[in-house]
Amino acid sequence: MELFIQQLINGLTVGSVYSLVALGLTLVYGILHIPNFAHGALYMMGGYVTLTAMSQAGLPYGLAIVVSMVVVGLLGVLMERLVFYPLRDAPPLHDKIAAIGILLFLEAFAQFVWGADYQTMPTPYGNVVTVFGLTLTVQRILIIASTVVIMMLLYLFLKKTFIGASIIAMAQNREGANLVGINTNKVAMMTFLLSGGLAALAASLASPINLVFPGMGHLVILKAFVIIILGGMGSIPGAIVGGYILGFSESLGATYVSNDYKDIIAFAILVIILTVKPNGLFAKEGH
Amino acid sequence: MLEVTNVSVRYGSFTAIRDVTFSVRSGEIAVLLGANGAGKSTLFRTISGLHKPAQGEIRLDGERIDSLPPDRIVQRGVVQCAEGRKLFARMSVYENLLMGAYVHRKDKEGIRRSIEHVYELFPILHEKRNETAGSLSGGQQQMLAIGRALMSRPAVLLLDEPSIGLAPLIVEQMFATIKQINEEGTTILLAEQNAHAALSIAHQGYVFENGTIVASGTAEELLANDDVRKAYIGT
Amino acid sequence: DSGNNDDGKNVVNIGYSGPLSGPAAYYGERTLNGVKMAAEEINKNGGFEVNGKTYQINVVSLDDKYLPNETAANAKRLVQEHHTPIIFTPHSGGVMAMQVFNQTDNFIIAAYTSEPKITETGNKMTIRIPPRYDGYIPTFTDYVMKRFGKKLAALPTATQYGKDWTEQLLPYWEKQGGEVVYNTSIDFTKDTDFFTIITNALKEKPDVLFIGGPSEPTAKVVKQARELGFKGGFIVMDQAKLDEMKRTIGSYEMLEGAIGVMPLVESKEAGAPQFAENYRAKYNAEPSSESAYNYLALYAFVEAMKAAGTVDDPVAIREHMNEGLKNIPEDKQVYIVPSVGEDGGFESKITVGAVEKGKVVPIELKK
Amino acid sequence: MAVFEKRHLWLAVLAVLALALPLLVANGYYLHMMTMSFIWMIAVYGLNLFAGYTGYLSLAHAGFFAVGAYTLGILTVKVGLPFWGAFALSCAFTSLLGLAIGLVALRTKEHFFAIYTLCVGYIIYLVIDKWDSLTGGVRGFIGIPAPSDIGPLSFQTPVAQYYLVLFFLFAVIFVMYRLVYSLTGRTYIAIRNSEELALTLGISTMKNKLASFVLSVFFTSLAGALYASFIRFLGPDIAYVTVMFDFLTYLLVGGIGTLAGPVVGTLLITFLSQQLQFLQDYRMLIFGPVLTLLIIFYPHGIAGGFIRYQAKRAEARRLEREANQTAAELAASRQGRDGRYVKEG
Amino acid sequence: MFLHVERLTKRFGGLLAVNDVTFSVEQGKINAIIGPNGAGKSTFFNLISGLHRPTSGTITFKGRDITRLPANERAKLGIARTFQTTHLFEQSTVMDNVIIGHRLRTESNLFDAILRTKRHRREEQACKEKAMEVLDFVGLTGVADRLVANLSQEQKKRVAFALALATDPELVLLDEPAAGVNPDETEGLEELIVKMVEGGLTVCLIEHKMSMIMKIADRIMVLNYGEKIAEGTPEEVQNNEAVIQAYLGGSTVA
Ligand SMILES: Nc1ncnc2c1ncn2[C@@H]1O[C@H](COP(=O)(O)OP(=O)(O)OP(=O)(O)O)[C@@H](O)[C@H]1O
Ligand SMILES: Nc1ncnc2c1ncn2[C@@H]1O[C@H](COP(=O)(O)OP(=O)(O)OP(=O)(O)O)[C@@H](O)[C@H]1O
Ligand SMILES: [Mg+2]
Ligand SMILES: [Mg+2]
Repeated sequence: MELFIQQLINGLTVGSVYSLVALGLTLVYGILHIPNFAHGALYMMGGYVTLTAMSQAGLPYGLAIVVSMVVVGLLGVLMERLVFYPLRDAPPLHDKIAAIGILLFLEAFAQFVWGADYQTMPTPYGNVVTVFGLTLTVQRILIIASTVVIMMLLYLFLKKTFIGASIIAMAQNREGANLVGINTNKVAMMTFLLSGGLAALAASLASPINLVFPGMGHLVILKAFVIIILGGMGSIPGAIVGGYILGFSESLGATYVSNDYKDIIAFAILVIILTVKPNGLFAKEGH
Repeated sequence: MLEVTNVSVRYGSFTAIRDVTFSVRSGEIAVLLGANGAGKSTLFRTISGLHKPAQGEIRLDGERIDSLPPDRIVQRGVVQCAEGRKLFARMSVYENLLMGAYVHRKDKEGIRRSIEHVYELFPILHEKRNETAGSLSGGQQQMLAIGRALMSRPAVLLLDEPSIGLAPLIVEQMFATIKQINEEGTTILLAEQNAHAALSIAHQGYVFENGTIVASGTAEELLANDDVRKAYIGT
Repeated sequence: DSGNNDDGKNVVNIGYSGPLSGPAAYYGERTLNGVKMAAEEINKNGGFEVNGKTYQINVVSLDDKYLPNETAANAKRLVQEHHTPIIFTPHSGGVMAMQVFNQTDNFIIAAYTSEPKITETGNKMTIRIPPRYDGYIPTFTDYVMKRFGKKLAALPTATQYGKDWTEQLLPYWEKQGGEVVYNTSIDFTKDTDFFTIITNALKEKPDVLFIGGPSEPTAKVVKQARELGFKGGFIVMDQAKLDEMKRTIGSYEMLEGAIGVMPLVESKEAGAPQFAENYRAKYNAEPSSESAYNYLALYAFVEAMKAAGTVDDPVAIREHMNEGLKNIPEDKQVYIVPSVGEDGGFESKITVGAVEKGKVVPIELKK
Repeated sequence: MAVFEKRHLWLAVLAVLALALPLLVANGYYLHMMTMSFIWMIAVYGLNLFAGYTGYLSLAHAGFFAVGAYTLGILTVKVGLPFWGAFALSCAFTSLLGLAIGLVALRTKEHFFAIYTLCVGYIIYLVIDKWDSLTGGVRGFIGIPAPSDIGPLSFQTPVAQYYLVLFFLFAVIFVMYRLVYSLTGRTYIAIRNSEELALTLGISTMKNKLASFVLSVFFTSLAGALYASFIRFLGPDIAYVTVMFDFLTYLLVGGIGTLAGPVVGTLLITFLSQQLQFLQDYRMLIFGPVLTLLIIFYPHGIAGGFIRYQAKRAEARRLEREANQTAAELAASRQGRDGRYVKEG
Repeated sequence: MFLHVERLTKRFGGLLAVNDVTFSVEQGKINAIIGPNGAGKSTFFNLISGLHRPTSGTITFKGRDITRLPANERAKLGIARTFQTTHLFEQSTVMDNVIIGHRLRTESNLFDAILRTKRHRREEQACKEKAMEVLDFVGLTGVADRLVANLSQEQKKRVAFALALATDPELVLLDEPAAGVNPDETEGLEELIVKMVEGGLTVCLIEHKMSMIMKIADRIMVLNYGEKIAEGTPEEVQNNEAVIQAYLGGSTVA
């Protein structure tokens, strides 16, 4: 039982990171219909910027994360302006390939600037806490707590503010949004800003328990795609729930099924779900 | 109020609108008649800023609006109810209307009143307010599109073929509604194929063919014109 | 080309194909750095002399993204366009793809991989550079078993290297009366967090963890194991280096009881300190054994060319490898490699170290 | 018709060039590159048939490529079948697998199909990676034989292998050509354009999609089997998404849904990436943006762009002709229609 | 009986889009369906053509129960349709569009295509001939090799007719063929529909243009809120109080 709960908490930790990454991905997908394969690269950039802000500018961890969210958010905006905006009328496949181009570039860029090797991100929250026989570090509690807070804020923003609603409106009809006076360019940029910021946050929170390196985006990006499909593409609650489902299925699958095949478990779950419900778990009924 | 001067619009090398000049006076209903592909929608999209004209000027109350982005044009009070409706398919009817008031988003009380007004005009929307827009039938969607356009309390309302695919009873109501909206103070530019009904509520009319205006006049003049009757009214 | 270059000097091209972009680039770069550093040193000292002609070395490196088919294409290109008698590559897939044609196309594969299969296929023109890891196993086992106990949990990296290690270590461990309580691999390219796996391993109450992979993530495994309350020792497979792991987690404190290869920086070999210093100066990074072994290998090849009296007859060069190894100048001997074995593998003298009371101490090798 | 013949002439020139290449360049590197490119091309044709002509983007094709390759390896090395028997069986097996997966996967549409197949591809990768005893896992699979002789034909030399691969490439192009201009091909294109409409026109969309998918998988597995017998070493990475992305890049840069696209795109990209080798570690710094820019500025790919350009010119000529005609007609009918409308003013 | 639906019902969530409708289509006649927006007319077509599965009720065509048959099978039995929003293969030429219309009458498969068998060549020829025939019928031979995307709205409507006719149907369902078409052109479409019936086809027509309906329809069914509220000749329907209430409105129609 203790093991089970410990693994639940482990799943909660990774699930939080997955959810954050998937949220950014699903936002961009939902609004601009771009499956942004470069999202993992934004995650990676988030790790490096935080690290650099700490080591070069000497900023404290928390502040470095904020800086990183802004920088990577702006990087996302730049991406939207330079690549996805010109491609807005192109068939969907083009976005994917263009995104792959960006991904290759950003990884090479990180390698060029920061080198190819692993780097360590220090955290002030390294202490271990043990409650009821469960082991946690403060960093892990921080990951879980800040994810929950960010998700609630995001939900309130989208549901309760007009600006947030404009994001949802644009997701459904870009021209219609234009016609009611929404500046769709601004919304698109804002979406990428949010998406980049969330990726940077996820990376900055997760890096102290892993490492920072040019390929670190690969750790999360495929899983994030699985999650947003699981949750229905473009669905925000879906991304959150999907993230945690994947986190739990990994930790419990590794414990009770097989560690070697735990990744297959996650993908197989998805394939089974899509086989039964071809439009995803949270798909809204079409018209 | 709305002046279009020497406007041409191109799609690539194809000129959809050639050197068009006309105006809509404040408080009036002007109607654009024209066959399919004449360029009515193109003109509307250009006025709304969704296309940039290749040449010419568009002015609202004397100020140029042809270089403004679409959202700024809506803020100025030129609102379009477009062909194809462009609704937010997975939002409810109510939310669609709410989004229509985007430019007045600070004015909570105003929004409430506007919504009530729209429900009065189209009771069916009230009945379906919690359904998603995508599940409405063609005609209901058209009403919602007009309702949504009204939510931004336009000074000039552009209606692109509002009667398309509507039942006769509804068409009649629709024109009555348009007239009512106009009488409440909104200037209206209407694109229609249903010339008879359109001219019967309009003040001024323009006949569009192949991207240019080939005739214009008051509604009575156009109704009295045999060729116009023959081509667009069919009796 | 091997021949004259612009200023009339003779040049030997040495080929390299490895992952220089993508997730494995850090590894590719380290191996390439060693080769390049040796070449530059040789060139700076005026090149080397064969049959009265003085040659400079030119390293031609190509990226293969870790893909065997790219390695094969690169090799074809290196041989065709640059007439390289020797091609370095740091992954077994690339080696195997080249072995299909290296004997007909006539070039030596300088393979930085400890995969035994590459030398078992009987390819006469392949040199395996790194030491065989099976030499470590008795010493490692003996040390941790005595110090911590008989229960072992194996958490190696999910690569061929990790698998090979595991397959050698576990039977030996059991033969020595030990018990393997948990065995799974960690995939550093797919796992974001190792808590789950380590939790599962620790619930079996092991005395020793067998870990390994690139130093940095391996260090993270150590750290998380300690966070989860593990008090025992570690067998660290030779890919990870104790000193690099220490850099990642800050001190040797958590590594107490870990046994692994002697860090290069602690090595007492003649060439090691100078190499480390030069490497730091040149690449602004800590040296690793990947760099050092490839560095040493190029010296050995150059000496073999001298001994063979040719720079463009790979067969002759291969035949003189033993002489080449013997003739490496003493100050370049980062490691001691007395000879090439029957199978074409370097027979290195290995050194082992363990962390005791916050310091790495050398451990006597068990025969 | 003249255009038709001109196209045939071009094809003939290219075919002769391909046939003569080993005689023209003695460079083993170029021969190797070309052989590899041809193998990719065959795989990309497979992708093109389904994504370009039938309208469904499958991201599992790298997986099928790997299944084709590994099956050949397992059948020759572990089972000990003769090469060509194993070759045929590996394509057949992969196609059957494609059939099974297609039956389920094709219930999904658009992005869901893409991601579904992405997951299928990833599962294939994981299985290859983890199923050590069968595939050699991360160690890779070695010892695959070169194609065995067929009568007097021997495939031991690189030149012979080049011709072998070229033969299969020609065969695939021939089949594609026949297909695209046939009723069956039109049916696929109809499904791509609107599945609902195709259905109400009495076309069994599921059956057609499935046939197209299986053939597409067959092409890709053929490429995989050729790869295995050419490189003769297999690692799980050939099933990985990066290979899939490469296929897509070739297809898109060349022109999706065009017959020439796979050839043009594959040649261009493989050679471009080889030419950028001098940049070493930083070549992706250039290659990435070049790829993105190509996509932005040549959205239809090289071949697609060219076809469009030709179509546009033809349309412009037609419009010009019509304009001249109607101008004449108008002039003739003007007199009778004066005063039809009230004049402006 | 030609086409007969018995107590047909379609429910979308809580909404009864088609509610317990029983209706027969008379062979060789123009059968019109009218009704307010959202009455369920298009849904009714979707049920007959097989794009939607009915919640309950049966559909019989030429004496055969087709309720569970998929759309493509129904097309083979001779049911063709057009869509309310013109639905064509926009990026293909008119000719290519129409050729596909006859595909269901051909047998050749992948292997025939690759081997270019006799059957394939014969069928290809047959499809082309059929295409020319129907293009001639709808009067579009002149634009056969133009892209559909470049056509006018009215021409597209005609292509949609041609496409439906190319399937060799016995029953053609037309969903608002004259929407967005000006009066002049509407007359042309009317003539075409009449010509189709004269050629032996049966037509089922949804339209809001009352002048057209009253002129050409033989029989009319009126739907309201998914229910059949009236059925009869144009005169009967025009004077039906319920229909006027629900749909036609007071004044005369344009
Ligand atoms: N996006 C586009 N690209 C190219 N040509 C276009 C585009 N949109 C419209 N056109 C062309 O411009 C011309 C005018 O079209 P427009 O839609 O403005 O006509 P309309 O009068 O609104 O017709 P309808 O009654 O069918 O709505 C037509 O010939 C049409 O084919
Ligand atoms: N796929 C669907 N899901 C949910 N509701 C639907 C769906 N399709 C239609 N409806 C609903 O069914 C009812 C009937 O719609 P239908 O499209 O059949 O009307 P119609 O008579 O064709 O109207 P119109 O003349 O406006 O086209 C409408 O209320 C519509 O909202
Ligand atoms: Mg229009
Ligand atoms: Mg309808």
